[in-house]
Amino acid sequence: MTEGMVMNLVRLLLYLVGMIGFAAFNAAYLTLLERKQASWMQLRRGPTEVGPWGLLQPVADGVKLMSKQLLLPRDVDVPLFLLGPIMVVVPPILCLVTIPFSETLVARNFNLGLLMIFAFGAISTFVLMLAGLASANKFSSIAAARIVAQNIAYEIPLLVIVLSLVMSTHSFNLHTIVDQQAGGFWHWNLLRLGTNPLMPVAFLIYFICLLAESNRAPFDMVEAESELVAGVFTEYSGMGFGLFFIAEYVNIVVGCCLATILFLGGWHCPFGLLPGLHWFLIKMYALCVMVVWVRWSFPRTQFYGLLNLSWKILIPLALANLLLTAVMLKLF
Amino acid sequence: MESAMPVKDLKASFEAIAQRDAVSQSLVAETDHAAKGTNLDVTVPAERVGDAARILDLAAYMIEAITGVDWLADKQMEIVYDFVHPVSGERVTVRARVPRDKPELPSISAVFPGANWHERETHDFFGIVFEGHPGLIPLLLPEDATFHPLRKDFAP
Amino acid sequence: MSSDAQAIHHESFVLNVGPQHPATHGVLRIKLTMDGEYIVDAEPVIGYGHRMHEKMGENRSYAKFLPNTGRMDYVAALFNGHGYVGAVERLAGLVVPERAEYIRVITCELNRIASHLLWVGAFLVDLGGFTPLLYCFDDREHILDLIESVTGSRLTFCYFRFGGVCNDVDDNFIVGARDFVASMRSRMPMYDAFVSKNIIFRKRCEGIGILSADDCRKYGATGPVIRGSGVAYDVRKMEPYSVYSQLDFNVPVYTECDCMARYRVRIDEIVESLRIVEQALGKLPAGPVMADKVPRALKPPKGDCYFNVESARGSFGVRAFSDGSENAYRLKLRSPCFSNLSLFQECSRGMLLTDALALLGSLDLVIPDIDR
Amino acid sequence: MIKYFQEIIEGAYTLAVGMGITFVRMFRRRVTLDYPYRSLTMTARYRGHIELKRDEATGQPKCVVCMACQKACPSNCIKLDGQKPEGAPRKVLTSYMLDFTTCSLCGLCVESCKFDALTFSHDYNLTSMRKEDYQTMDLLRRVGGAK
Amino acid sequence: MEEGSLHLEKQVDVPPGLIHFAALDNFLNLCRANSLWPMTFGLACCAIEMMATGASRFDMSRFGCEVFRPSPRQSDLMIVSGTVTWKMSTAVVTLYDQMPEPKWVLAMGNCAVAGGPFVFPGQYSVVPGVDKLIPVDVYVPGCPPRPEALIEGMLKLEEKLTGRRRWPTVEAK
Amino acid sequence: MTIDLSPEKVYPVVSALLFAGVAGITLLGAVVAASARRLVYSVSGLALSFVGLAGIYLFLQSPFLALMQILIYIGAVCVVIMFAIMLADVVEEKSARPRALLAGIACFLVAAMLAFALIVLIGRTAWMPKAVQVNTGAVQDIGRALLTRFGFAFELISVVLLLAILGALVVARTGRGNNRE
Amino acid sequence: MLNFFTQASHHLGVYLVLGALLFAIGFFGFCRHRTLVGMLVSGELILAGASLNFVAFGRFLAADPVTGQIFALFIMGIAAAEAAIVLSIMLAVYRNYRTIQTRDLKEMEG
Repeated sequence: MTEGMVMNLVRLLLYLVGMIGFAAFNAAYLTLLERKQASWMQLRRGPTEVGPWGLLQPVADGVKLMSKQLLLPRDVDVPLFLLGPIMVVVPPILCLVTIPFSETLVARNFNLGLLMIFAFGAISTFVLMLAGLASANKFSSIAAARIVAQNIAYEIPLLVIVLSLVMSTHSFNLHTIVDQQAGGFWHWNLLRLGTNPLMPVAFLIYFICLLAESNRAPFDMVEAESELVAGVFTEYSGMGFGLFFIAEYVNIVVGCCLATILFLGGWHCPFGLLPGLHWFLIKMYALCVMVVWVRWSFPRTQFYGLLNLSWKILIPLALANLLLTAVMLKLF
Repeated sequence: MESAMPVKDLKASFEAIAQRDAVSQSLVAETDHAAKGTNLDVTVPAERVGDAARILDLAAYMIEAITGVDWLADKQMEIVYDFVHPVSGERVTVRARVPRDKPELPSISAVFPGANWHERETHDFFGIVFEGHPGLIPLLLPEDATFHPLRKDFAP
Repeated sequence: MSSDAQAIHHESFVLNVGPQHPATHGVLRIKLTMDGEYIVDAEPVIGYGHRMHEKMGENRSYAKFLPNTGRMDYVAALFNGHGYVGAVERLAGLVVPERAEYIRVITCELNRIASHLLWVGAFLVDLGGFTPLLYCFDDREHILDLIESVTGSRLTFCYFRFGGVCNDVDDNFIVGARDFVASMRSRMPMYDAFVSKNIIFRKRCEGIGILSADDCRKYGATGPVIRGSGVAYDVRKMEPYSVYSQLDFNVPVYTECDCMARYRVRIDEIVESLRIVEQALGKLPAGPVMADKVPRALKPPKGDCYFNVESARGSFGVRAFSDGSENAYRLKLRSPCFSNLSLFQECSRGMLLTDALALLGSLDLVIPDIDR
Repeated sequence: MIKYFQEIIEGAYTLAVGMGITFVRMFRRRVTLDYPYRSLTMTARYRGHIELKRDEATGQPKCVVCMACQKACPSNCIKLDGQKPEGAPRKVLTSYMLDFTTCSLCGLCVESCKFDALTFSHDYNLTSMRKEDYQTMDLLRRVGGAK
Repeated sequence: MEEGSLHLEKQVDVPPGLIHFAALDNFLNLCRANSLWPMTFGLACCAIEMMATGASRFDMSRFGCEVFRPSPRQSDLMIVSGTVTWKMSTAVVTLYDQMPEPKWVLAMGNCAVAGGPFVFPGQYSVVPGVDKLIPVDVYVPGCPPRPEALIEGMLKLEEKLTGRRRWPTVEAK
Repeated sequence: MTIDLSPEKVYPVVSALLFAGVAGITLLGAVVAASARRLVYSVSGLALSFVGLAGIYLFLQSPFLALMQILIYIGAVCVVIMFAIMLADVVEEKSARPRALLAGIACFLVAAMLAFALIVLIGRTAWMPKAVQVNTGAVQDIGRALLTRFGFAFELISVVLLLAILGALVVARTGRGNNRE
Repeated sequence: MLNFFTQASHHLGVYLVLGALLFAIGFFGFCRHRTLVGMLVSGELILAGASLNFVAFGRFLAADPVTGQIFALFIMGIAAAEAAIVLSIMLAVYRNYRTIQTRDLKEMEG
């Protein structure tokens, strides 16, 4: 056993633990953030009684969910029903592997990191659908059908936007993409109007697609409470439901990380000063706050309106953006 | 929506129904709205409620309610239909009586689809059978209910 | 392809919404037959909240039925009380002092605002927006505080008595009501910007859930539902009861027949109700709040009569039959929600599930009012 | 085409306005009443369950056992009893049981009382793990009257 | 023995050998008590007050119990808010059965406690108290109870779970 | 006996284990896909098999291909198949009749023979010597090749995809149109 | 043995055998499944076997390893197109005939 080997193993283990811990911590405390922020918007206090400022609320929720009975309803397809929550939580956590939180803090700087995130993101659609089907509940099945239509519809503009970014950055490597944005916020992709004057629009489209892909309100067809009871999750109890919950929030985190990397200059300070991990986290959590803010401000879109939004507005705009990027690249 | 047919004309139409019957059970009376809450109070034979409803439908009246009353002492049941004109606000009350041991009369749900539920409810409470009703199953009571709680001789 | 193969109908499935479902606001059950996301047939199954009000009206004295009126349409409980005492007063020929009538109007209109506010919030929850509900509840709490200071309860008021009201209002109430009118007026632009103008909300309401005026007529749908379909039917104008004939207000009417029209009618009605409250407060005469000679055991003469009021949900009517005894011989309670819901089955055919639930929400249903 | 973009921009604007409204409210004063720490004072007319009034002079309940409240109650939730001791001018209340679980808080009993002997309590936060606590509420004991 | 006390019995009946799990049990109960997710389940008048309790003025969320779950599978607490009729009773029992253990029931309002004003001799529709159908843990009387009373009911349930009350008691004013 | 745990010894074993794992997953998924009676399992097996295949592609030094495999096959193809199953509302195939069982055995035999023959063939064939590789097969190279040497095929594929989408739309649309009222 | 095991991923033959097995399993499924969807799934397996072969050849034998990958990409494109078309046909068939069982599609023959 050589020393390098041990170091490697330890490093691997640390990253694994760190990743899962990061995911779990974020999932837990984003729920608290969500509840708190929603409360503030609604002129109330939110969780305050469980721990100081309600900080122990996620702990209580988590422990409670874990200690709840796991019900297996009669008609469900047991193997798929049980696999669903596990499979849905693994891909987004794996996505975290390739995300560079700072110059040095990255588990695996993978050359095709960007692609990997989207590939893994595609798995969760499939699994959510499987879980909905396995529940043998009509509400779940309708929700599953909606998920597919929704995720396919929003994957297209998302990929097209990312494609236009890849065109202008020449790389799938997240580290490289961030490196190109060093030195002040005017170098961020968001504001690089020289390469593409539609960049802010592209960011907006990306953000909308992020909401839709992580099934957040106003696009939360997975869990359209007032229509489909709890959508795909209707039959899940205890930690089965908890894992879906975690997956949803980790998805948001991954999406926000990616937005930070692609558009907001990753770990770079907006003023071109010292870079650092905290800048990345500030930007990322600011985006998370945005996500929550949007959720509690609007009613849910109508399902067909949601598809229309994608096919009639986002996809044409994204394609126009792609075309413009190509033209700009050729010209300048 | 058409404007209201004056109460006078309506009265004439109802009197025409009344005259068609050999034994005139019909009674048409204009009433004081302030005292009775209705402008025209019409009593028709049970089998004529359909005609009455058609007259009111043609005059663009709106169905407001259908009520049953169990007159135990008279061995009769009374069915009261309330109509209101949505533009003029005039009210017409149509009454019909059926014998208590054979409470049957035609349904007006073909004329006023809204009567469907009111008739089901009246059937629930009084056991009055509306002939020609598409589905006279309990509405407010449990699906398998066989009792009629608002009959005066109801005892659970 | 052979013709008989095409004749086979598309397979549909049955979806049971309720009796406990977030969209049904209580214990309504809707048996939906669906073709994909389209509704083939939606059959409401009601009666899960049947509380025998009409039976209770027969087996107890007139006065003892009063608490029940607060529990039919509990969101706008005062209107039921108004309808019931109105019917009995008409039957017994009681004259109500003017001050009492004004107090009835003021409290009822405040109740209407509270009810519409609750509806706006609940409707938005149906559409998936939660925050407006809490803003509405915030405003609604002010009304409830006001009414509680007079009636002593927050929801199921038992305030009106035959021949008047049981408590007089005091100056605090009048000042509070004026303050509320002012503050509510200032809140309306916020609702307009936050809810009415919101593009998602508009997309979900405009052109959705069309109910023609004729449908409303044939089904007896009243209140904001028929007024959203272009018919200015309002009991307060058609058959002015209480002191409404002395007050100046408009009946908001929209001709679009969709959910948005019904929403706008209700929002405009809040504004009109504020006007009514303001006027009534200004005109509030001095004097007693109870008629002098109301016998303790009321025994109206034989006969029957009908009395209806414009409740927050439409025309609430009471047909009371008296046989000269202490108890009503028969008490028919005509609830607006009952008729409003009855048109759902026909009008939701061919709609998308989401739209049908928006339509259901826009009818403003209070289930125990339907089930009685 | 212009309409298409106009709609997008207008829609986005309304959404921005909506977000602005929620954003502003994030920093407004909370309307929450912290219930177990701070609580409302009930209004004078608040209707809790009924309570017997005490005659301040004698310390005894004012009730004269006229039974009016029992008769007026729509849901028969009041059961009271009294007896006339030797030499007393009027009946003395011996028991006053309230079945609060069927009460509808209508206030007819209080109105029916000609002797101002009944009032509403301001107990607005009753809870219990036992149903019996409210099925048989001994109002006489609550008021501290003689048994 | 009343059905309602079934749960109490279950808690008391700890085998002596397992007594050292008591600390864990206490911890679990503490967590459960602070994360009572109610089911979106309104029956009648009290449901409006339940909504008001969740709204800004009274704000149940402070105790972590504002997460109204539409599906019984994810809820811990069933707030029976309103009149239960016989027609509804099967649905209530089904919903209760669909909830995963451990679960609690809070009867809100006189109707849920004992049928309220709707029980009279000869009535044919109303269940005289939801405890006839399912075990009830906390009773909150009132018609309807004020939102404070519902919060108080939640605190009572927490008291039942953890054995102590963390909050000051409020005297009515 | 001491176990040599130097990286040079351990890495190949780990990588071989991984390889065996992904190959196993591939074959397992394929078997499930081919033999499951319920279509939902069948598609799930297919998805599993494709995950394994993506792993094999990684071993073949084609990470781009591996990710595209997941993105396209699981994210699109499997999802669409599953969607169709759901829309068509078919969860189970009809229970196998004796004849079907017989046919199944026959199928199995034929398939096994086929596999055997192919494997024998693979074993017998003398493959060409390994050529000197002109590049590493990185994404950049793929892109360059795709737009230069294989430009025509690339365009052709685009046209095929476009036609497929249009065709699918037309077919599915008429199917719907016939049946709505 | 261990040597072969550790070197397995560097042998062309191993990949070819895997491809062949995939192909055979796909073939088996194709014959056995009685529904259009089942057959489509098996067809995808056969295609997967084929593309595995392409990539393996490209990696081990070709001068330009890109070629094999591009072929696999093309197969993916074709497979996606095929899936779309087959499924839309399947849906149309299902809507008109209420079945996706191949046996029941006799009508098409005449």
